[in-house]
Amino acid sequence: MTPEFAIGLSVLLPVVGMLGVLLIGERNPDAREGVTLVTTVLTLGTVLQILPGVQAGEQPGLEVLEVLPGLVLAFEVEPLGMLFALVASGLWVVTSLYAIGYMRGHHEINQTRFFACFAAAISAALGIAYARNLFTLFVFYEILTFSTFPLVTHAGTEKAKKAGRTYLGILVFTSVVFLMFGIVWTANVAGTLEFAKGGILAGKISGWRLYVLLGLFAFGTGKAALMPFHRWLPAAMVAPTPVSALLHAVAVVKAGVFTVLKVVVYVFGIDLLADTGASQWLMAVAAFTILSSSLVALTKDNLKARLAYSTIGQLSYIVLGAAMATSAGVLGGGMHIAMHAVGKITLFFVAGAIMVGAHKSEISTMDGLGRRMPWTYSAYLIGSLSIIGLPPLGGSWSKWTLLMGAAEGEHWIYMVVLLISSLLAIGYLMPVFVRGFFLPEKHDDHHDDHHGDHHAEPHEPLLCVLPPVLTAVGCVLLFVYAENLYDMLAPIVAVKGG
Amino acid sequence: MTGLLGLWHYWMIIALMMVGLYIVIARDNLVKKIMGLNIFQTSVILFYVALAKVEGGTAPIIPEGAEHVVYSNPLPHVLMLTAIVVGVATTALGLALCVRIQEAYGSNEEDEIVRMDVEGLARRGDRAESAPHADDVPPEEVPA
Amino acid sequence: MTEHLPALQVVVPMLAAPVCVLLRRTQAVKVFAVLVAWSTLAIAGTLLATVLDSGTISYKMGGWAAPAGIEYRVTIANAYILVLVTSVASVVLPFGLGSAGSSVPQDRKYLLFAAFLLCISGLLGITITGDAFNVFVFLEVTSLSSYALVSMGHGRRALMAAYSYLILGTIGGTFILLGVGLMYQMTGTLNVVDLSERLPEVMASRTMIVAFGFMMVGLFIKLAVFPLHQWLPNAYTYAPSTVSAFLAATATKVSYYVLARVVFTIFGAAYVFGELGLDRILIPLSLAAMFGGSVAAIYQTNVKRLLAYSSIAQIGYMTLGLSFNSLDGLTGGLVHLFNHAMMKGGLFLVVACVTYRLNSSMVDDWRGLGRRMPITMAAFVVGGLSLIGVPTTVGFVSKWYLVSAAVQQDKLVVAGAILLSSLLAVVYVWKIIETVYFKAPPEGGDPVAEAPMSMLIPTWILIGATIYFGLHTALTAGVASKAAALLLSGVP
Amino acid sequence: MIDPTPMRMRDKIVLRVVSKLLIPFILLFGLYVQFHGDFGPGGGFQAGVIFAAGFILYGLIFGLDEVETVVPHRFVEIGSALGVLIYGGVGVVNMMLGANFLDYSVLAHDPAHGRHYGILAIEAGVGLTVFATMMLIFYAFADRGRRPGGAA
Repeated sequence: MTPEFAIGLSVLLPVVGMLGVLLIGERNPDAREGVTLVTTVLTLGTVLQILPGVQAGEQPGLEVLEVLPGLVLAFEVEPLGMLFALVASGLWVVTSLYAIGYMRGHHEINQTRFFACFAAAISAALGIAYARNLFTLFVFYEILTFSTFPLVTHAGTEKAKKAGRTYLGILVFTSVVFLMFGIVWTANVAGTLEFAKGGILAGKISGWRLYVLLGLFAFGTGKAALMPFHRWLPAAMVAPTPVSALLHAVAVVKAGVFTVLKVVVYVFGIDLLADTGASQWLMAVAAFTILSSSLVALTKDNLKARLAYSTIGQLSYIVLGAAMATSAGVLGGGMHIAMHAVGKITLFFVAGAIMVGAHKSEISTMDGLGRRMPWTYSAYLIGSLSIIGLPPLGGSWSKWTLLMGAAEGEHWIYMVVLLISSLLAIGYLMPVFVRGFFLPEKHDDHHDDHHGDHHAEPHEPLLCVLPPVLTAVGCVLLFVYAENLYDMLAPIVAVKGG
Repeated sequence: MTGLLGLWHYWMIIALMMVGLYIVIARDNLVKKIMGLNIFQTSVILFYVALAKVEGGTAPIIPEGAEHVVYSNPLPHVLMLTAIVVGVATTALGLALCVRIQEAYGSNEEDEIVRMDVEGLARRGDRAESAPHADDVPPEEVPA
Repeated sequence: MTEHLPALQVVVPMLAAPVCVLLRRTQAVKVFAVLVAWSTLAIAGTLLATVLDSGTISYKMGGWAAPAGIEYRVTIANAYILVLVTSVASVVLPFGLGSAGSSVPQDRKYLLFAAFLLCISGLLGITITGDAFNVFVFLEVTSLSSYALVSMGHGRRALMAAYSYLILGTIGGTFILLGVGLMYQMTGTLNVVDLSERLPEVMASRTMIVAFGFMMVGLFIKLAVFPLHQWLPNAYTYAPSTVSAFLAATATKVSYYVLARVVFTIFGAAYVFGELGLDRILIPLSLAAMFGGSVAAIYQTNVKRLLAYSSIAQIGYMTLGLSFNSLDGLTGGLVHLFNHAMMKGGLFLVVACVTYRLNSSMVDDWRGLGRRMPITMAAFVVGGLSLIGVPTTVGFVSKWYLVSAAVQQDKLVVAGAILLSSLLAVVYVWKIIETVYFKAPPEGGDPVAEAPMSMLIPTWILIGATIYFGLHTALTAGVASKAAALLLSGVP
Repeated sequence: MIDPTPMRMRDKIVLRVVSKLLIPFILLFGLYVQFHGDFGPGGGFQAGVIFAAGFILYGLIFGLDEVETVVPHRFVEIGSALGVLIYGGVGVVNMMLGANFLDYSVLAHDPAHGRHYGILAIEAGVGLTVFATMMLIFYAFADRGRRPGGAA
């Protein structure tokens, strides 16, 4: 099929799947899950159809409709978007496998709504990935926000509702007040919203306005969880683990940093930022976010909360890379999208597996669990090492490239920041593993699972173990094939200035 | 001097208008408010009539064989005829509402009515418009 | 016959009203009224089409040429409003007028329909006429019939609401009458075209400022511009829900058009904004309305009242767009006029559906409705989202124009304020959505069925429109920008 | 020695005689204003009011039932609608004849005559409506409490 067709199809397929899920509903869960899995595989397949063309350097596009003069809903796949689309759709397959095991093992309610909204979210994420202009990106960005809201408030408890308010409050506030303001402003200053190599704002805006505009975009993409607009991410952890895994480690948060990267590369243009130094302060904010969030992560006993804060820090790596406004920095950021995604989703899978298998969510109660759940814990080890950035795992490459970027821009201090944060990562990720294997098992197992039936014997249901193992393998593969990734991304900064 | 006193009829009109407006604002009795409204409208009608008047003009009917008769501008009068109709309709509707308010509340004093509504609010949270209650709806209003 | 369409546009509904009185039997009247509404829509559509390709139409009532006679004048601007009014009417009428929360006994429903048709013809008359005094007459026709319609709501509060609406409305109307009189005194004409030609000669005199002042205050009352909005919340809250839907969607919109016409074509932007500096008053007022209205809406416990306050805020957006005195600004105002009619009309119809089943519009009585009336509540969610201004809904389109207009004039603070105030909409919409979807239905409440098809279809037509016109803006934004250009050019 | 029971208006001889004397003239004057409307001051609106005044006076003196036997409630309701229809009907007829709405000149060969007929018909309609509406308002208030619904 032609890439143009594939683009449209891959955005539509999840919607079709969603409708299928809704039609089948609770009547026949097996058929419903069947539909979900088929959809995920088909979507990944269509996305892969686009890949060769993009690797060959062409940028297939698709124009949907013109909403207002100058506001066009249109898609165009460039390397960065291709990468994001691959990550989202690829991990969706794994996650839905996992979700089925998790939701059933956990006896969750409203599973139909869950899978339906999930599909909608993926469709939105793909839309963001393909966006040809800021307007399209913004449209799907908002769709993503609203389609994930029911997932966050899934439990329907008071806690979930409160979290939902925080989630929606911060994301909508930032996107409407800052991001949309920035977009309208850009439209009126640059006269266009189309992404273009080397940016569209060069020479159009200067002085304090440039700083303000950059701020509007940086803080406007609340999904990038840049402090002080990061609160929604820990709050969103009340959602079922598959949601946290795919959406709040991959789709949603990556949509945020992806937006930041796109804006920096295709709207401002790294030359403009490098020359004016308008993004210096953004680097500082990102660095601060990295360090403080890592420190907070150290204090969290709830595994998911700890992972959430680690995510915040890792996201700021990418923002930092973008803010460096150096080609290596941008590439490093781009690669980190993939590397961190695969690594972090592994960790979330593990967290969920522990919750299903042993009904434990607090790290302090997980002593000695590793010997009973060896596969799960091995996956955890690999994932965390990748996040920390040790070879032979994918994470090492992106972190290396980011360091190169810092060096290229002579931002020595930020090199230090990156290294310190790696140490902190060791600090907050390793204890789980260490406790799991080297501490004696506590038997006064106090655990806060709100599901009456907990099996005395921790077990590893297949559907909950296979996915983390797969993604762990993914981490290794990414180390081996990082070259291809780099080559694919290289063009986005190849033609500097445009 | 003449500049001001020459326009004495405007002063009259403005005075009338303010009287009407004052009654509408200051009176609690709903019927009196309507009266004030009438005075208020009348002042505007007078204004139109006044601006139609031509010095020494007659009624705008040209007798047989009379040339260049000076007559007042008929148009404003025509307009005011319409305005009067509007006034009549408004008054009728307003008084009709007064009657029904009297039946529903047993009072025509705004302050008392407001007090009753506030009590009603306190009693069952402002549901008057949706859930009819015995004391809410005059007997003949309960849908057949 | 086509050359008579401008007259028919107003005459058909006006003559239909007495026919309703003669028909008398509720069912017959209902069918008849619906047919009339649809025919007016057809007429309006044809007019818009004609105007779009062959320019302004002028129709001389009774064959008398202006200024002596009354001229009906159809431009792109008011054809657009005509289509809006008639389309809302033709959606609301089939809905079953006064079926929800009306106190009118079945055997007198025909009077309700008669009043409704008069209201329509009045609105159309205001829009289409080219004669300043005629505007006043039709304004009063509209107002009188809407007082009557409001008073037909359930419960005695409806009566007080109608009464205070009547008092304020009449004062406003009389002010307008006075303003018209002063203009006539200075120019000796009532025809809009002649006025716009002759006024510049007498602009210097202080009388014109007085005339303008009276016109503005009168129109602000009719348009419920903050702080002259006092009549609106009660009127919308206690009127029958369908009536609220219609009034909210049309009445204030027509007044907005009159305002735009007075400002841009009769007095002219140069005078109004240049010499009198209307924007210096209107921008603060609009911002106050946007924030005051939304904040007030957040604290309401009655959905209808909540929507009423949100209407005040939305009117703030429109007046803000007007006071920018720029193409994008006025386009934003005009397009929001249409969009707001769609969403607010739809939302009030949702309330009507609920009150029909549940007999209450209180927020806490709506607990758990999401499961019991899924289709209706889905409509509410969509309507709420477009009220917030989420992309792909109409709300986004109007917000886009307004913010762009603010940015173009470098009023960055105002632009930020627009976006901030639209966040308040999130708060009050979400308050209801949470109640509806996340709260358990009240115990012992008898089961509530989904609203009947006859109600769901009109509701979803309006709600669907908020999505459709959020994506295909040729009809709304396209025509609105043409209309705005025409108004700004000052050509009547 | 005064009769303690309050007297009704109809029992007051003066009122009865005077009103009986006056009402015919009032109605006559109403008709005059109606039909003299196109030669001198006057017209349907004033005529209708005057005409209605006559009946309202009658109603005030002799009671609502009396006047309702002369002018039934249903009749005024229809009349108020019919008048408007006559008015608009003339306009529509003009349209049929190819002129603009309410352009009477086409009603006869000689435009002047056309206008003459036209204005007569129009004024008739106006007179009927105004008369009927005035009576309607009078009934609406006087009837209050007797017939459900009532005003508004």
